[in-house]
Amino acid sequence: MSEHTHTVVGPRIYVTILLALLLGTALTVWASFIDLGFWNPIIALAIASTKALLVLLYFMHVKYSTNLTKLAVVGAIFMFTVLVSLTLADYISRAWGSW
Amino acid sequence: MDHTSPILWQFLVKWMTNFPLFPTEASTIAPNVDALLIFMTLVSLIGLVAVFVLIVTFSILYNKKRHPVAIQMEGSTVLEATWTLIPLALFMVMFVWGSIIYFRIFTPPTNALNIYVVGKQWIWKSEYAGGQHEINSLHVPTGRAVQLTLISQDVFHSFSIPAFRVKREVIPGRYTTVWFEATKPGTYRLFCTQYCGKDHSHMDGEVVVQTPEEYRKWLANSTSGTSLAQNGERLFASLSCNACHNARPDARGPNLPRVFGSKLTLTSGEKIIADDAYLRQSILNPSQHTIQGYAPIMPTYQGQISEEGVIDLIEYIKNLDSDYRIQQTQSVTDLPPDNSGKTGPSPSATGVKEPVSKGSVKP
Amino acid sequence: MSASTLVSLPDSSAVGIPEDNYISREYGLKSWLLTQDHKRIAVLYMISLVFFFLIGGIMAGLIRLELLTPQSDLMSSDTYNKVFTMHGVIMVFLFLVPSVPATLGNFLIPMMIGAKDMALPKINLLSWYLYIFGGILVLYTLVSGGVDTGWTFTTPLSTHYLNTKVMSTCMAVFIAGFSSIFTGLNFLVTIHKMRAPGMTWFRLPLFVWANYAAAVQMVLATPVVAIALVLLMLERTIGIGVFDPTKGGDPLLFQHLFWFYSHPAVYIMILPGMGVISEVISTYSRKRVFGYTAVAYSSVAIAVFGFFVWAHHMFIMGISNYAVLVFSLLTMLVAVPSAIKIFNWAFTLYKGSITFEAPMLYAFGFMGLFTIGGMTGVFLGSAGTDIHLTETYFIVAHFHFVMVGGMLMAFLAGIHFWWPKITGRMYPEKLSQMAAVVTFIGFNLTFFPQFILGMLGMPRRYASYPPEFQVLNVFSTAGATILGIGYLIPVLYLLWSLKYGEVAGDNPWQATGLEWQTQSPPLTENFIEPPIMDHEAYDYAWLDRKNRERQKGEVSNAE
Amino acid sequence: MPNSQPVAPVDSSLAAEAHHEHPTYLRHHFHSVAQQADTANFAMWLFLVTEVMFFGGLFTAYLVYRNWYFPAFVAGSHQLNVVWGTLNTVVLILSSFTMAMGVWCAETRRKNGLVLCLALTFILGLGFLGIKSIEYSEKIEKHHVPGIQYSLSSFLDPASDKEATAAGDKPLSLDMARHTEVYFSLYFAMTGMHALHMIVGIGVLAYMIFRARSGAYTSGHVTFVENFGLYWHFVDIIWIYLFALLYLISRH
Repeated sequence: MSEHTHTVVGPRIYVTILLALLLGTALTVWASFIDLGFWNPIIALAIASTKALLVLLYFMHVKYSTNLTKLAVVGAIFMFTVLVSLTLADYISRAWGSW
Repeated sequence: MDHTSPILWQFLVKWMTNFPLFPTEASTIAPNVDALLIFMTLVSLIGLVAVFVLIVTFSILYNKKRHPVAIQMEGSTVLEATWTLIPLALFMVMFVWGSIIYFRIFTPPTNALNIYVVGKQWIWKSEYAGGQHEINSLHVPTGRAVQLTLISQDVFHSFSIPAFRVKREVIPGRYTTVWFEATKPGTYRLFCTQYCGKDHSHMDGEVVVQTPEEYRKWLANSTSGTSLAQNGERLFASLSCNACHNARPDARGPNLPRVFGSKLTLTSGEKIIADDAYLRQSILNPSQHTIQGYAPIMPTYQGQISEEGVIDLIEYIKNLDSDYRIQQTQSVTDLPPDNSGKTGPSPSATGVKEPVSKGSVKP
Repeated sequence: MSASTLVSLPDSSAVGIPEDNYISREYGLKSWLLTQDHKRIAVLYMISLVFFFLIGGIMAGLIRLELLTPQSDLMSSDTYNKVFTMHGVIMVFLFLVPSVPATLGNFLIPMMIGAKDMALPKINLLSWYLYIFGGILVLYTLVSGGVDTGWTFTTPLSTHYLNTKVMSTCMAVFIAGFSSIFTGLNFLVTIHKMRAPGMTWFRLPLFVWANYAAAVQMVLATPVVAIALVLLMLERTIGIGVFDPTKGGDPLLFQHLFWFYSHPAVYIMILPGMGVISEVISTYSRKRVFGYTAVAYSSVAIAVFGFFVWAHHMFIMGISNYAVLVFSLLTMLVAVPSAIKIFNWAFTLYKGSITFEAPMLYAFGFMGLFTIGGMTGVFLGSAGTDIHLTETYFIVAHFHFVMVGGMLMAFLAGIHFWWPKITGRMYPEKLSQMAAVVTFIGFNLTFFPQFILGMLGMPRRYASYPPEFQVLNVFSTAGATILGIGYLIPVLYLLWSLKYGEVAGDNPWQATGLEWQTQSPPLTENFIEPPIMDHEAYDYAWLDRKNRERQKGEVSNAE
Repeated sequence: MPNSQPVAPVDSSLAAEAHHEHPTYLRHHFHSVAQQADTANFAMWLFLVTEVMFFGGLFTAYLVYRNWYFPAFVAGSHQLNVVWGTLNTVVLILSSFTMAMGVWCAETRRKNGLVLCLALTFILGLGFLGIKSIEYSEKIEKHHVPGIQYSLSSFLDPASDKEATAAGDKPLSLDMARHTEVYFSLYFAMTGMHALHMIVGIGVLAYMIFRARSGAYTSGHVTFVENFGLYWHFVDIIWIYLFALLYLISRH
């Protein structure tokens, strides 16, 4: 049981992340008004995920956390994926008709 | 002897000696399902016996009196592998076998005789192509694949015929299908097995299996005078469907004869087979099912037609000319040939190959 | 003193109950209702669980009485629907899900890992209050007219077609769900962060592993049913269309979300029971659990694979055939770890030194019944046979074999096993062995006929049924009577033992777990000095060494 | 009372406790402050895991119905105000930043800084809810709240509707228009659940400001502030996805 050494993340990183997040917001709003067809939702979700990742890693200190915390994060994302993908697997393959 | 026998004797004779332990097999699929069931039961028994024998033998050999000091051991990779792999292999056999049966039960043959069943709290209504309909009862012939197209008007129900080993959830808003071929004439139980509210336990009925001749007789005697297709034709006219679906060159809606069973391309580019489910959806949610080349202008009939009405319309559309129809009619005719069921707008269904307009509605 | 039949060691602490223990430390209602001691919370849970089990049991009795005759003569079908719904809701959400974790788990996990308490004592107490609040809502539902959705809350029946107390029941389940989340969360944190020095993962008792696996599922699965119930309640009150087919919603989505929780929930129920069985079998055969790592990993495997199989509850419900294939395959995979456990337990007996106290008898019962329950689960996981068997009494029999034959047997095994630790007193041994046998016989008579009924096609949740099913139903009802007696006997003699039972001593079974190495009943802080784990789990040689040393020490003290 | 090995005589255990540093906030069942902080941190993360699954159900529903009723979801999404949405995103990101700064202030024992940061977070949170309520009231006015009063006119006749005209919507057929209700059901369920989390968070913030002023979090025991920070950032992350899925994805 290793008790992690507490890393204090300073204002400089926070300000950088804040700016990155604001930039991301601007970017995603701008991108949403351009018709990229198939790519629109993917870009929107990719930018959202990048932003979420920044918040996770820096604001929420995951980057400086124990493996256990990282495991919890990965586990949550994994189970979320299972819920979404296996449910959608049913919905998508329903349209394939019978055997 | 029962007029003198004591109550207990009656109990033993009349009651205890005469109760079923295994359901009758009355469909072609039933022996297949039972074979798997018996296989699984045997495997379970072997497993159970193995566990039982292990527990009993070890309990006798190694009880404290006989074996006062336990011998410690860690485990055995070989044994672990044995009881991982053997069950796994058996389960895989069951999985494959079970899946094959599953797909057999839920994949109707193309020439199946179609019967519609509408479930509502708390009755079953079966509708036959010839316009016969009955409540909490289903008549089917032997030796003929029968497909049930099921839909619920309210909540989930489940249509179960234990003697046939088939069961299918009856869902609101969507057709589900199941098929079987009955083998033994007789009367069998029919249950709603999905809890559906107050009188769930009274939503049962009977399935009457008859020989083809008897069945033909029954059909002839129970006809209501108009077939589903004829009802559908009337509904088609009263809803003014023919304003658009009229086979004219400038028609705003697709031409309906031959549409059933054909492969359509939707506006989205998706290819789809026009089956019952598709027809139902395109009547109730037309904009999602628009065929390529047509504008999504069809209004929805959701809330305007009952499920029975939709069935009538579908049956009408099916009875307009189509390749599929020809196939089916040929095999249907040997069943109810004298029945008025085929007097819809396509009286010439037998073997007529020429397409379009023949059976379409005159404007 | 029954301990003398086990290991004849002089146990000087067995002369009386230690004066300072978690029960005697403080008196008064307030000291219990505001306690943050995990052991007292466990006792609170135990009392409330038994209460709800009793209510659920009465419902079960009513169901069996009604089914004695084919007609619905004892009660109307309306009443019957309410009775089986209340039976299901109470038993699943208020008894089975919290049963072993909240009582034995709460009591023992901190002790087994050598901690003074759960990591989050206040959350622990909160979870009990949430449970009670949920329970009160269920009771309110019960007295104000009941609810007849079935415990599965199938939409659109529950949203649009019933006028009973659906809202309060959903709210109750929602709240009880949070109680379960907090219990699971607390377990995970405790097991990760509170282990004593030297208590590595592979030195943990298998009971802890099993509860850990169950806790993972509680934490990950329960929120999904919570949101499903929120949507259901919104649909019922303001008519949002998420599950309503007339508005374009899909009622099957509710099934997906519901079973995403409710399938793992059966593992939440059974896994801790498996943990109990591991402890019991090891102790009474005086042998380390055969294949410790395999059993530990199989718990984790069940927890993980348990998440991928939920749609096997929907095989005939109109999900895609391809999804059926995938879920059927995964279901077969999840059956394997259970088989591994069964055989490992059986081989733990091999070359052991076996005694047959009541917990061991319950454990044997568990192994037999769970084997049947598990195998019939495979019948239902295989898509082809599922069509015939699902929604019939076969399902009812299957999950009662797992839940009652498995879980409840394990619960009783656990209660008997740790009763001396919890209360410091022994129960009458012969009586307890007899109760175990009665329970086993009654159980089989109750539920085995239901397999046949299911094969015959008798649908579940029927208040009246065709007359040809009566004989088997009579058997079942007769069995239920015996089963009821089998459950009543332990309640009586356990209560009796609270005052009149023999003093148990620290370690009446000579078990190896850390919880046995302190006094019974334990101190509020569990251990006088925080223990250090310097040996493997189930190390009986270590225990013998300790006993010899202590004997020596006593002899020299006496001199 | 002679016990087995792990139990040592009573007095030595007391002695062991005596030479431990023992801050008042260290609860009796932990060995050390670090263990306590670690435990609380992990518990918070697990709580967030449950929150992910809680919202996961909603996201699943959203994805299913978006696949089914794509045109309705596009038209529904056009009814949302991107300006308000963007503003709210910025507000929430700023509040996340002030919260992060608050955690830093607590860690570095800056009492006034902490109070300031928490107060800013509090105000920004309220601002978010204010903007959200403006958006909600627009929906209520246009009868876009699912239920009995639900109105389809914006979708059947986009010309009559400012937002729909601006987005260049074509009229939806009746059956598809009806499915916009599913979109708004999910919109309200998702943003409503999110707003509920915001309200809870703001409540806790008020309590924290009150406590922080007396220096409760700037004397070394920062667990509560850190954990609340995690919660607040998590709520931010949820919003980032909601913004993308509900407002932006069908904008072009």
